[in-house]
Amino acid sequence: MIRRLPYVFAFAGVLSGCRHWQSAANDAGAEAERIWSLTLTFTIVLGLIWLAVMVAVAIIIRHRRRPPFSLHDARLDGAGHRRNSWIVGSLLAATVATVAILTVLSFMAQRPLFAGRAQTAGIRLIGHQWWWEVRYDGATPSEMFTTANEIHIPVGTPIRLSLESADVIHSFWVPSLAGKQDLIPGHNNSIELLAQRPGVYRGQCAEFCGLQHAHMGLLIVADAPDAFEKWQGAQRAAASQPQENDRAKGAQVFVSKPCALCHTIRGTPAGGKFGPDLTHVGTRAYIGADVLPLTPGSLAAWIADPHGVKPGVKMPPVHLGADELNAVTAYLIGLK
Amino acid sequence: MPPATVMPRPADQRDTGLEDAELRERLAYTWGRRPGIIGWLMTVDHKEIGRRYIVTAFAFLALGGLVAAIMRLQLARPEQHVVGPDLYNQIFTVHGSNMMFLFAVPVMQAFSIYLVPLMVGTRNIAFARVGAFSYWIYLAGGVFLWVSFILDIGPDVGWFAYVPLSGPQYGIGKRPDVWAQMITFTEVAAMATAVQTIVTVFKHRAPGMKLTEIPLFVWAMLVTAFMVIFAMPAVMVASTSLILDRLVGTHFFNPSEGGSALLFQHLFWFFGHPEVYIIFIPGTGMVSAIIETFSRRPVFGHVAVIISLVATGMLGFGLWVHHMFATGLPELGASFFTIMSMTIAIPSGLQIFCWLVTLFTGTPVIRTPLLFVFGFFFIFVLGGMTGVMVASIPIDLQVHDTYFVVAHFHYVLIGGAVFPLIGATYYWFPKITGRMMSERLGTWNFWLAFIGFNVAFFPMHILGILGMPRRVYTYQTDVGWDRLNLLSSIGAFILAASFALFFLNMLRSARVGPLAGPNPWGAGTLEWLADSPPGPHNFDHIPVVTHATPLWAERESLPIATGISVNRREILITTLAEARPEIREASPDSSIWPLLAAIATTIAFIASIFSPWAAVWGSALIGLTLIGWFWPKSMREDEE
Amino acid sequence: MKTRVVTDVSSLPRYGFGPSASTWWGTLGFCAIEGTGFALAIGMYLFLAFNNPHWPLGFAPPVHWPGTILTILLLVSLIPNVMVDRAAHAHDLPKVRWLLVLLSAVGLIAIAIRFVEFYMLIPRWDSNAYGSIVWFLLGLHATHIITDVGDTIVLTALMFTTHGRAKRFADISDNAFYWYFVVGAWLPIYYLVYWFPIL
Amino acid sequence: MQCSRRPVPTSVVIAASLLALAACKREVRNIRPDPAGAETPLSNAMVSLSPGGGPPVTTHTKKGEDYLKNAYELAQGNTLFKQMNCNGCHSNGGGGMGPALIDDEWIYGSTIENIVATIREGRPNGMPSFRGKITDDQIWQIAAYVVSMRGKVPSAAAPSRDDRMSNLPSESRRDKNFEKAAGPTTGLGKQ
Repeated sequence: MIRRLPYVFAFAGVLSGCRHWQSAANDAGAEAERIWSLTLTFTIVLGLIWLAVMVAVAIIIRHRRRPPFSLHDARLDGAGHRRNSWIVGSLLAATVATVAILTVLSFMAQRPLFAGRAQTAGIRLIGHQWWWEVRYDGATPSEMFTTANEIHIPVGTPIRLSLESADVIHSFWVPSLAGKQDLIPGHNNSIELLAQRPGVYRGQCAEFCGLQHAHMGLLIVADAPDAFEKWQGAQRAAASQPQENDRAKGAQVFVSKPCALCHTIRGTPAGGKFGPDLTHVGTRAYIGADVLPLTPGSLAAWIADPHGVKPGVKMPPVHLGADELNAVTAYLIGLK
Repeated sequence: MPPATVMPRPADQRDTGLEDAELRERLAYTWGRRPGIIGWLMTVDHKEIGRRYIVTAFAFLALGGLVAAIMRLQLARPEQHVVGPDLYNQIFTVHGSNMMFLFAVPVMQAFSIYLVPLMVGTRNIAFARVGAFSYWIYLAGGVFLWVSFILDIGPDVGWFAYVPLSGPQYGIGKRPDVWAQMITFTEVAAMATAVQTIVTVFKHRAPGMKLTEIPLFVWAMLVTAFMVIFAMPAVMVASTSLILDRLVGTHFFNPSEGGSALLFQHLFWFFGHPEVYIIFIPGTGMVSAIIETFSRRPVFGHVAVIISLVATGMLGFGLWVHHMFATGLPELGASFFTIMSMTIAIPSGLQIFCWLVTLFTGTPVIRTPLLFVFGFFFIFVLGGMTGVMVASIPIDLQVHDTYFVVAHFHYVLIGGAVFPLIGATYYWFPKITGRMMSERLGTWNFWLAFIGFNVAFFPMHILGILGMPRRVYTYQTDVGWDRLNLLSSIGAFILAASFALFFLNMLRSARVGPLAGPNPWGAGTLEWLADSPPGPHNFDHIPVVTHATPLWAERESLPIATGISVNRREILITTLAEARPEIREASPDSSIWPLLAAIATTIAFIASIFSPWAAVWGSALIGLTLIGWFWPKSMREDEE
Repeated sequence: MKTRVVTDVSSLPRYGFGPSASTWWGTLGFCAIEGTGFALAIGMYLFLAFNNPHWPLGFAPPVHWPGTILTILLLVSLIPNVMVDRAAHAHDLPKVRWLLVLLSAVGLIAIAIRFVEFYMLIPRWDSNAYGSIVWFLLGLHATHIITDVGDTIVLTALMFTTHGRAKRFADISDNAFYWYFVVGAWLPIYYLVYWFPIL
Repeated sequence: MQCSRRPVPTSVVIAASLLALAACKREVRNIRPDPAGAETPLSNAMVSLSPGGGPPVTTHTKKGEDYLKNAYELAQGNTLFKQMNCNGCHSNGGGGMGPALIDDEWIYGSTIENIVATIREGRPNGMPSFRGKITDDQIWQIAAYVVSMRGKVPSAAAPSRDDRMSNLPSESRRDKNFEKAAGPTTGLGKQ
């Protein structure tokens, strides 16, 4: 099948490296698959043209003559003018034809892209300086919830994300699912994702947005429809009250320290709006916009000194004692 | 000082009836300049200013290459700490801005300043003092950017400085202002040079040189000059309104007060895309000149190449939105720009076919310049192919702002402009310095550059497909980019070695290279009629032109025009179409005023990023120096 | 290389008017640059006008009479401009002198009216996008009036000195040519700033 | 390219001087603050308690000067001023529930050190204490921004206009006597 051919093609040998969950070639989304096959068609057609030009140059090099020079051996007679005109004319016609064909192919592939723009968006994605805020809409306010840096979508059904920016221009791009769209302040864009296979797909901000543009990753987790419903249900619930005493102490530290001024944990007095929503942070695979995997050790390191990993991040280093740090870490890890 | 043997001169000595030796001596005195540092600062000779431009542009190329090497060091392995994010952002912005504004466009215009007057058969460029002013402003702009970078106020918002990141709220401190004002400097210099080139080609051609007999390199520089005139005001308006937004609180790009962030992108890319053609088209002109000489026959389809140059120039203005496909534009607009972006490949294709047929039907002789032209074919055509790919919206949505695009534009800019530029330096070095460059070092230079370039930049295509975005100061280990980035960094250092070899070859050959006569390559265009290096007056007699390659057409004896003054600086003004002589116009003498005006302009520009009132007293200061410049210094200048 | 004389140019004049003089082409080049700048500024105005639901943003359209007076003055000033051009071609020094004085005076009045325009503008440059682009257009044109009037004044002074002969007449003709551009560039801006919001 | 013997040493001299410039960094960005940074001690008495007490005594610190000249810290202070709801009571500096910050009436001292003490400890009649609620560096940033609201910082470092609607000119366009022009706005400051 034409789609399997690419893996044998020139890229295969070089596409090593451990995991390609952020690659346009790993086309798991409907849009990404369309674009990938178009890319391959263009590559083959244009590659052949390039090869033809290289063959022509090779013939010229082989067919050359030794020096010496002199003014007298320059030929002005323009012999073979008609034949040359024919050659150039036909090559030009071939170029025009190729360009026309490729343009038509490009138009056919772009039709679905502009088709669904008018539909309402199921998810609101807001770009901040260096993390992603994700708001799931729902019929009633109780069904709406906010999370960050990880978006779960059901496999098989198209989901439209509305793209807004809270500060500078960012660009939402998950190559395995679809092309990129910019998040521009004062301009509402949207994008449609349709995952064909369950899996975890990584994306990254693709428009330069300042100091930590390099660490502004996000994950799209495509779940089976029932798994998605279960996840959504869990996310809608408020944070569970901590039972163990060290987690309770952690909850108390979280509220009394500067954490509460920027972060929200639904069900607790912490209601800050400027940092990511941590109500179910325990369910996320990564923290710091896909900088560190969620393990107690990396979470504690992140809280103690976020600038060590992501210098310039807006989260200040909070001065906590050792026991307070362990308590808060235990509390946050437990927020499933 | 006047030559000892000169007899007392009558008021208006003509060149008829003077033997060659005395004629040459008097012309050299009339067109020469005072020796010493003051004379060096006052010169308006297009050759001295052209040489200064070239040396300064190559210096900025070296600096830009240095910071590029630091970028590749930082990206060689994941999560490195060679430079922090803040310094890396400054480095990639300065690398981009330096290469686009301080190296690529100026070095092409430098070759134009040096060569166009020689190739159209005149004694100096039009508005020679404006040329001196343009060089000083260019130098001031370059030093301003690099000193700011060293003072840690280098721009850190990318060479395109999108709002709102470069805007008043998120562009912290004076860094984006440094970028915006550096643009003002370099654009003033580029537009002044463009007007000079156009007037020189339109009005100062040697008698008889019809429009179709103008050499292809000069046509390329003419089309480039027109593109500069119509493209650069767009970035001037964009950078001026950005400075106004940041300094006096206007709201051009403030979405909450009626402005729009996309307005800046439209303004910038309306200049941005013609800018890359301003860099590429001179490259094609250089390729035409080299192919013509080394395949021992005029380029096939001279007029066809001219038409395709003009077509590329005009189409270049119609496709800027392909830089903005990901900003969510309406379908009709985006589709129009896909068509335009695809069609611009056709004129470039035509040029390449004409060159191939020229080489095929000629008898090509491989020398270093032609080696670089073959490198140009290999690399530029590949870049052109990826260009057609990014012209299609769906593909562009995947590869926009990724390393695929980084690979594309390095292939078309280094392949399309820098390889021909190095070839052209080997080709015209004997004319500029009188000495040949070493062919052995040249061959080494080529192969190191060719291999280094491809090893450095081809893997970036694959990195782009693997999802690596542009302008990231580091990347994680679990996305599989580390092997290709390491390979790319190794290639970058081989490329750096080739450039070091290139500079070494130039510096060494300038002193010890074998002497080259007026026409070492047996070429056909007029610049090879003058000596190497040409005297201050270029030609003893102004030639009369009958063919596109006059030296090949008029082998026995060259037709010349006489009756031009010897003790006054006179330029022959000819009509636009058939170049019939009309007027013997005066050419400006050496003057210190361009330097003074440039100093005043520099003070005004730099001060006006700190206070808006600086623009007011600054322009008063500039006005004073311009009056001093304009006021006639002697009765002779009134040309009664 | 042997040479053969084909033409003799010693009988050609030393300076010329209009397209046969380099300075005319230089002025045309700078008019093209500034013309593109004006066109882009007008493009910005239209982009912002259609980017906002209602235009002008939160302000009443500006009162038009200062602009109208300036337009009339500039159009009237074209007459002495044509006369000075013809006088320059005819090398008629006394006529050129008083016409240049008249043109300098008209220029200074135009600058004064421009400041009245700025004074009468209700929106400031930093009130919103509408105020910004109106001030930007008027400011851009103001710099062109000021530079050309400055050039005319310097030329007037020059013509009253011993340098006022021969080639300087060609410079007057080029300056007149540039004044056509300054007046021509004002008309679309006048329509946009004063009449576009109303129509 | 006539590169005679002489220019080689001058280009070396130029390069050396350019590198020497590297020493004086201007817009230093402290993007790697000290994680263990505890509170910097401040020794400035507030109001001297004797009758008819004079103005609050203050001691100038190097940290205060650095913050007032650093564009990055002022920009962070600008963002925090809105995020920590300072504009809830002080609005954009004109005052509301809280006293005006752009006039020249300061009960507890108008230097950056006094403002840091005020933010840390809080003041009677409603000024909450932020000690422990935001980190100490953030307190210094907000205090530096408050000083810039009266135009008392170099205009090159002061924040320029925000991408929001605002009635006052940006801090970078307020010169030294802006506070005189602002004058006694609400009189509330007099309590």
